[in-house]
Amino acid sequence: MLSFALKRFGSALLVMFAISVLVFLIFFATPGVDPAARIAGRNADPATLAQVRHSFGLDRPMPIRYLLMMRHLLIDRDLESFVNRGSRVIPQIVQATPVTLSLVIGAALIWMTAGILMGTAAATLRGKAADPLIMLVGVVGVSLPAYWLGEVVNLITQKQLHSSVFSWVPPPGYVGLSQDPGQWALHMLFPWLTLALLYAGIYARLLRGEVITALNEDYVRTARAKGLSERRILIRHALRCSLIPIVSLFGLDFGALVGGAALLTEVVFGLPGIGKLTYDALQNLDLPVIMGTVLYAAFFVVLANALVDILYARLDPRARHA
Amino acid sequence: MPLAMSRGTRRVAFAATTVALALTVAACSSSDGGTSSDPSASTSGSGSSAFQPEHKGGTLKLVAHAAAGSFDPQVNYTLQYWQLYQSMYDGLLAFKKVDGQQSFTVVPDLAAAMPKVTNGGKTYTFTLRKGISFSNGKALTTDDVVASFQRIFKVSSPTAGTFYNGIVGADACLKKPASCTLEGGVTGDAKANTVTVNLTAADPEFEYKLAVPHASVVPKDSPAKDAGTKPLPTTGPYMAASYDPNRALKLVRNPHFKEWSRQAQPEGYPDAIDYTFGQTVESEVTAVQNGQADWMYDPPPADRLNEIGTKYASQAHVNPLTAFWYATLNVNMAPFNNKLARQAINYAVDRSAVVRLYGGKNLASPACTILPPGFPGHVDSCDYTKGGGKTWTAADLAKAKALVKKSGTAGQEVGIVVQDDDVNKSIGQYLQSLLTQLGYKATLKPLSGNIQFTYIQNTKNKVQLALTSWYQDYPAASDFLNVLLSCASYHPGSDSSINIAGFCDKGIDAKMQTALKTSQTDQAGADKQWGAIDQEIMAESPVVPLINPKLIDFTSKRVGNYQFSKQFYMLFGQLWVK
Amino acid sequence: MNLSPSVGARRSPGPWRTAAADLVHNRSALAAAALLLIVVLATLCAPLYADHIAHTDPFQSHVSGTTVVGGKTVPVLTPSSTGLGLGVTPIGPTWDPAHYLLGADNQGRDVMARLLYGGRTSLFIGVTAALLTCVIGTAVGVVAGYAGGVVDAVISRILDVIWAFPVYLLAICLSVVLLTNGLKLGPITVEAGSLWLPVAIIAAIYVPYIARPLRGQVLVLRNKEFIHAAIGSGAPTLRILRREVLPNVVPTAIVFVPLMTALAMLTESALSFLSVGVQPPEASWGTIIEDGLGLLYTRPTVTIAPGLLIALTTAALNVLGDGVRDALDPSARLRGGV
Amino acid sequence: MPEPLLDVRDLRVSFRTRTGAVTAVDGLSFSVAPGEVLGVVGESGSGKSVSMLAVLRLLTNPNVTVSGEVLFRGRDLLALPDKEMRAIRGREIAMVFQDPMTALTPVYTVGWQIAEQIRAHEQVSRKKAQARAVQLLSDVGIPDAASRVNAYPHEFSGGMRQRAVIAMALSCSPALLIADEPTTALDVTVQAQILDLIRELNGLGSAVVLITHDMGVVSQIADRVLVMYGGRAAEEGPRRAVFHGPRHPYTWGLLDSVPRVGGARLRRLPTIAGMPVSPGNIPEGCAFAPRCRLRHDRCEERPALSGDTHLDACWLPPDDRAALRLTARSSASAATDMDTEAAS
Repeated sequence: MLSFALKRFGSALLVMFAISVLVFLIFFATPGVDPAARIAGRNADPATLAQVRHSFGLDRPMPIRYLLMMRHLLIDRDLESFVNRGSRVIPQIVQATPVTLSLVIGAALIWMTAGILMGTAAATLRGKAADPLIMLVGVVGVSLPAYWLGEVVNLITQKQLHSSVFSWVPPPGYVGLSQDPGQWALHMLFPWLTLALLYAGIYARLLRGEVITALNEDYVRTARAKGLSERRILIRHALRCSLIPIVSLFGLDFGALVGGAALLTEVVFGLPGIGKLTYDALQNLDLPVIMGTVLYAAFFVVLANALVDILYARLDPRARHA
Repeated sequence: MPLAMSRGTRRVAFAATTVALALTVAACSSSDGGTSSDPSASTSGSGSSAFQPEHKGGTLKLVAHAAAGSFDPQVNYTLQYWQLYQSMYDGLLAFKKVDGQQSFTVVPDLAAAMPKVTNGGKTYTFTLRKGISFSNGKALTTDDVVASFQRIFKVSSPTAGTFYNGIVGADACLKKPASCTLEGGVTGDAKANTVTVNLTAADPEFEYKLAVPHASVVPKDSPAKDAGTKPLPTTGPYMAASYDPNRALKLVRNPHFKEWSRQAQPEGYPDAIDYTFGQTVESEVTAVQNGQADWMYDPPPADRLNEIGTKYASQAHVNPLTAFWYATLNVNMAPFNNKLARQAINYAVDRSAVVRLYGGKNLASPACTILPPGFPGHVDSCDYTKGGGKTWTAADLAKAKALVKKSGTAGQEVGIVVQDDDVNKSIGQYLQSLLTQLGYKATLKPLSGNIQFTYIQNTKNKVQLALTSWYQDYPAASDFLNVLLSCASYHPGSDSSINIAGFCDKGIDAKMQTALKTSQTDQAGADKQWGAIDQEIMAESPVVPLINPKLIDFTSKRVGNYQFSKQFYMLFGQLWVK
Repeated sequence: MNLSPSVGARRSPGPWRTAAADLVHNRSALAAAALLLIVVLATLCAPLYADHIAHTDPFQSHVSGTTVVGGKTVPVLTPSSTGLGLGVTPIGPTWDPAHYLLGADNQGRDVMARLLYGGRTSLFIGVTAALLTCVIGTAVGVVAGYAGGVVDAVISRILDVIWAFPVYLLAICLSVVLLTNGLKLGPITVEAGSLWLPVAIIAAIYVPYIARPLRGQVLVLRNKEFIHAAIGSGAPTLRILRREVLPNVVPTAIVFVPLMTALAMLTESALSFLSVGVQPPEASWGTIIEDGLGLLYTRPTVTIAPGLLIALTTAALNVLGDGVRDALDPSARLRGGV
Repeated sequence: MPEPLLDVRDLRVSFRTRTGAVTAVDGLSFSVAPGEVLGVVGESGSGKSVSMLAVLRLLTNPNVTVSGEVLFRGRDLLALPDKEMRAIRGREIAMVFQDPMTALTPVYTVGWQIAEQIRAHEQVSRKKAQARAVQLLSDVGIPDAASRVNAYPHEFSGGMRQRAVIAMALSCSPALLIADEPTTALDVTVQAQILDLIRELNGLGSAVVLITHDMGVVSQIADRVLVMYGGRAAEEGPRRAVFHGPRHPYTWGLLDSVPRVGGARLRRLPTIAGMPVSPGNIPEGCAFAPRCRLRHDRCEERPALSGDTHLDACWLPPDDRAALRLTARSSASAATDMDTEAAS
């Protein structure tokens, strides 16, 4: 068990190392991104340019530069942005995290609830008119471009119907939970719904398939032969087993979203979360921030993978001895 | 100075926006930008009107899509913060903080009077005002002034090597910033309360260089490196309470400020200024419309302009800028190493189309010369308009096609490099479409605003046609013609080669040198020479002037006393929110 | 005990035929296929529409152009004439196919014609990227699963790296760099503006989505008796792969194609929206949305129409994909995530 | 004959499929007396499992139609409201399925699942139900039941799992146990143990319906035997009568394919020629006719199940069946190996 955990940890480290090298190489290989000229200011004279280059260690060989950057990021934890000089990367990430967490946790609650309800309902109503109808909603949710949906939602709530139905909708942006919980929820409402709509469809469709499979399993027949109620069979037996693959998928999705995959939603709704931070950094080619956020994202994906394994064992006793 | 700011920069953060820096005393006081159609509802307060205490108080709320980086006044080189520094930091001299043309005038600020200039223009002696304190309570001394000059070099200020390299000892400081003393360059006399600056050669523009934020005076114990997000103590009416580039900047009153010169550093009206970052530009507009914010930094997006211009007309202030947007034609690469091909482009471009793409004729006007209208040296002339004339009226596509044919360059590939924000990209798409019409195989390459400007300068990237813009540093023709199109500003292989077209004509270069010399003695004569040089360069057609832009300030309903400094734009401290 | 007697009832007519029969009986899948066909045909007719109905070149700017609405000549882009006279508004939907049916974009181009041309690009990228992903993913998955050992370890780590990168971050990272330079991989050179660039980027980022499940399948197959038997009989590896392994994994790979196409189309549009996808003057539904966003408040049609088309097409692809999956390999599952 | 516990009359089960309706059980009638063991035999697809599922109304597929009467203690189960039906399932009639590997929900402990059944029918505390589960597990011969009760199904071997399933079936002391091929998936040694267990249970007073395709199993345990073919009863009678004087050619085939206990094992077993009939195309007449070596014109007509205590559905003359059986056997051994009986 310990050796397994160590191996797992080792491979996670390797993955993160590879990602950091990849990001570093990608961005230093691009012409026009030499940060020296941008840091020094436009039309700076050569002496100043050289001075900046030296003070940022940009005149050192690439491996040294990589090591320096990683040291500042991980050991000294004082890596600074190339664009917003003096703005440290780690506090930026720390600040952006609650925004992303607010978005993702709220949306996840909505989409898991909706997904489970829709999926289970469709599975049990199989053969009736409601099933294809629910699944159509699911397919539409999966097929909508996230950013487009966000923009249209903004258009409707901020302009078309802002003077009538949606006059209570605040302008896009973020208000801290500790600052004003009511405003927080109000600001997050449409981002939550938008993100949740996209994922609810995926989960509803997946769960429907799983529940239908489960309902045809022998153990469901056993449960029925035991004289259990249909409700209990559905929830305690069929759904309980169907949730295992769903939960593992959820872990991966959640990890990726916390890591910044909700980028489009954050950008469209002006939420200063990890995704937006990364996106802005990419727009600015602000390598230190890109490095920080990408590693942070990769960390969450790797972490989510590990947590999913543990959770899997919790949920499925068969996996415990694997 | 290129201003990397354009209308419609939605979703694109321009953290490295540079500043339009104007340096002049009286050279430009005659005209106000040529375009008289200023529909702005601003009331012009020429000169320094008296402080009106009934409007004092309140919190001014500003919004911007993104912050502008380091808050160190000696490092930051962006319009966004220079605009704020007006009412925060002071140098020995300052631009007059007033509305209109007067704002180009330099007046004494921390210095009690304009300097005594001796030694053939090489020695400047300043006497400090008494009783000025930093916001941390410490009194300002000559030591602070001397340390601040040294600090310009210690923090590798962007202009250290271009503005302040004429100070004695600057060479050593540029080479070894850490041990910079400016020995013999800047010396203070605490007893006499004077500071003396020695230059290696006379510099008629030196006074203006002392009036920009890089020459701000900060406490002598300020860190010898970029202060970044930890704002330094101020001398002006406001100081920074907190700064987080991802969230907000909060300015509050400097408790130690007492107005010493109304024209150099007037008392501010609002008690606090909250500057928040990170909203989308669309929601900035909404916020200002709803009164949740008082002013937005970013240009409003195209689809909100009409609304702003009609429903909110009284809250919009439009001011012309002495700047131009232009396309560069690489004279060292096919097809634009052919003069006829270059001229064809100048004939073909429909400036009125570009004006429309920029937001309509009230936001920009067609350009046909390098020097903007109303600028020293500008002469109405246009070689490339249909049917001839002094100003541009219509494109001549037939002539352009004939020229392309004559040049034999039809069918060649042309890459167009533009910034990837809405306005630049749409102008780029127009140019691409136009070049295709002319018979070229045109491709468009939109790049992030942050790298496009360095990318197009470097000859290694083989850019044939680039879209860019230039905003005045100071209203002297040399700032456009000499900086943008002289042999000296062409550095092959460097990211810093502002002569993007790679245009280098020995004859014209010599004429520019003559004009520069003339300007030391005869400004009017020099301007005439510059006008001729402009026309001569346009005949060679290395660049395609497109438009002269205007700036919109969109303020909330409650804001009063809008004043626009030609130097640093809207004056925050003078706005009324009560 | 099989509760569905129909399975035992017919002699098995071969998996492919059964699958085809299942699919033909799946009404929603058929409807989706029909819808896709209509979309494809419509986009193929783009030049016909542009040349013979709208009489316009959708790749040519008409900033100063005029058109006819209700018999009157009007400018395509109208500068505001009220108040301060700020801003320019393109013509809105005229519902006249000959004159800007759905209005114009900010360059004065016919939105309807651009939608048809853009659909070609979007479909092209979606389909080629999906095919490329599935082919590469299958190859990688089969090689890793079958070879095992060091090869598997190396491939799996590389897949892990791509997998651990949130999709859009990786795509944007690659795009930012490749759009500046183009791509040079040995003999292959892709110009910066080429459509193959988004295709390559999308294909690359989704390879693990295909390779991982297929590798798992091959790992299971590898321990099956018939593979052992084939190895034991001294059959060459390539033949075993072709004759024994591939036929077992190809159905799964095929199941992924329509679903992957939907995913690729959504990704393409998202990248174009972030202006790191298809580059002008090429149009895709994503770039039309991006162009339209600047007009969202005045001319929302420019944004809404392509978005609806994307939603419609990807929904049809998803339904069709579900049908194919039910018919071929009900257990196949593609990692979702938008 | 005592009042039957279960009386099934004219049971019909049909499936709607894409190619039309398929009849899986076609007019089946049989009865089970209290305390009796009824062995139901037949090849896969003969409708034996489906009919038992129909009895318990466990066919939930919406495409299934069930008709006829299933009288349990005089009440028609097919007409019972769901709630009352649930009270019968597990409490009055318990069922054990073929594959113990999949019959238990994998995510709950064995004890939990047994307790769940107890608590579904009786008002007992969780603790008491758990204690009962331990007792039941040890009753069915699971060693160290007190700790095994907390084990998950996958931690049990196949035989243990089947014991656990049986323990669960016994938890409410049902009057009738339907065991659907309870030993098929198990090792031979384990099979015997499970059969012993069923026999013990029968000793305690429960009636048992044992579904199997293995005549050997039936011969060991059944009181009466029902032979099914093509969804119909082919022969029914007391065990001794069926084994010693089988009347239906299909029963002959089944009996001949059983290795005699103690006999030589290596000899190739005789098989029944032809494919088992599939429910989709059962002939109008005698279902077995296509495979019957003794078929004649009369077989075009459907034979009724007739007789006194030993019934059969065959048009052959009732008297000289034994002789006919010998004829059929000799021709069968001449036949080359056809497909052996498909595994169920």
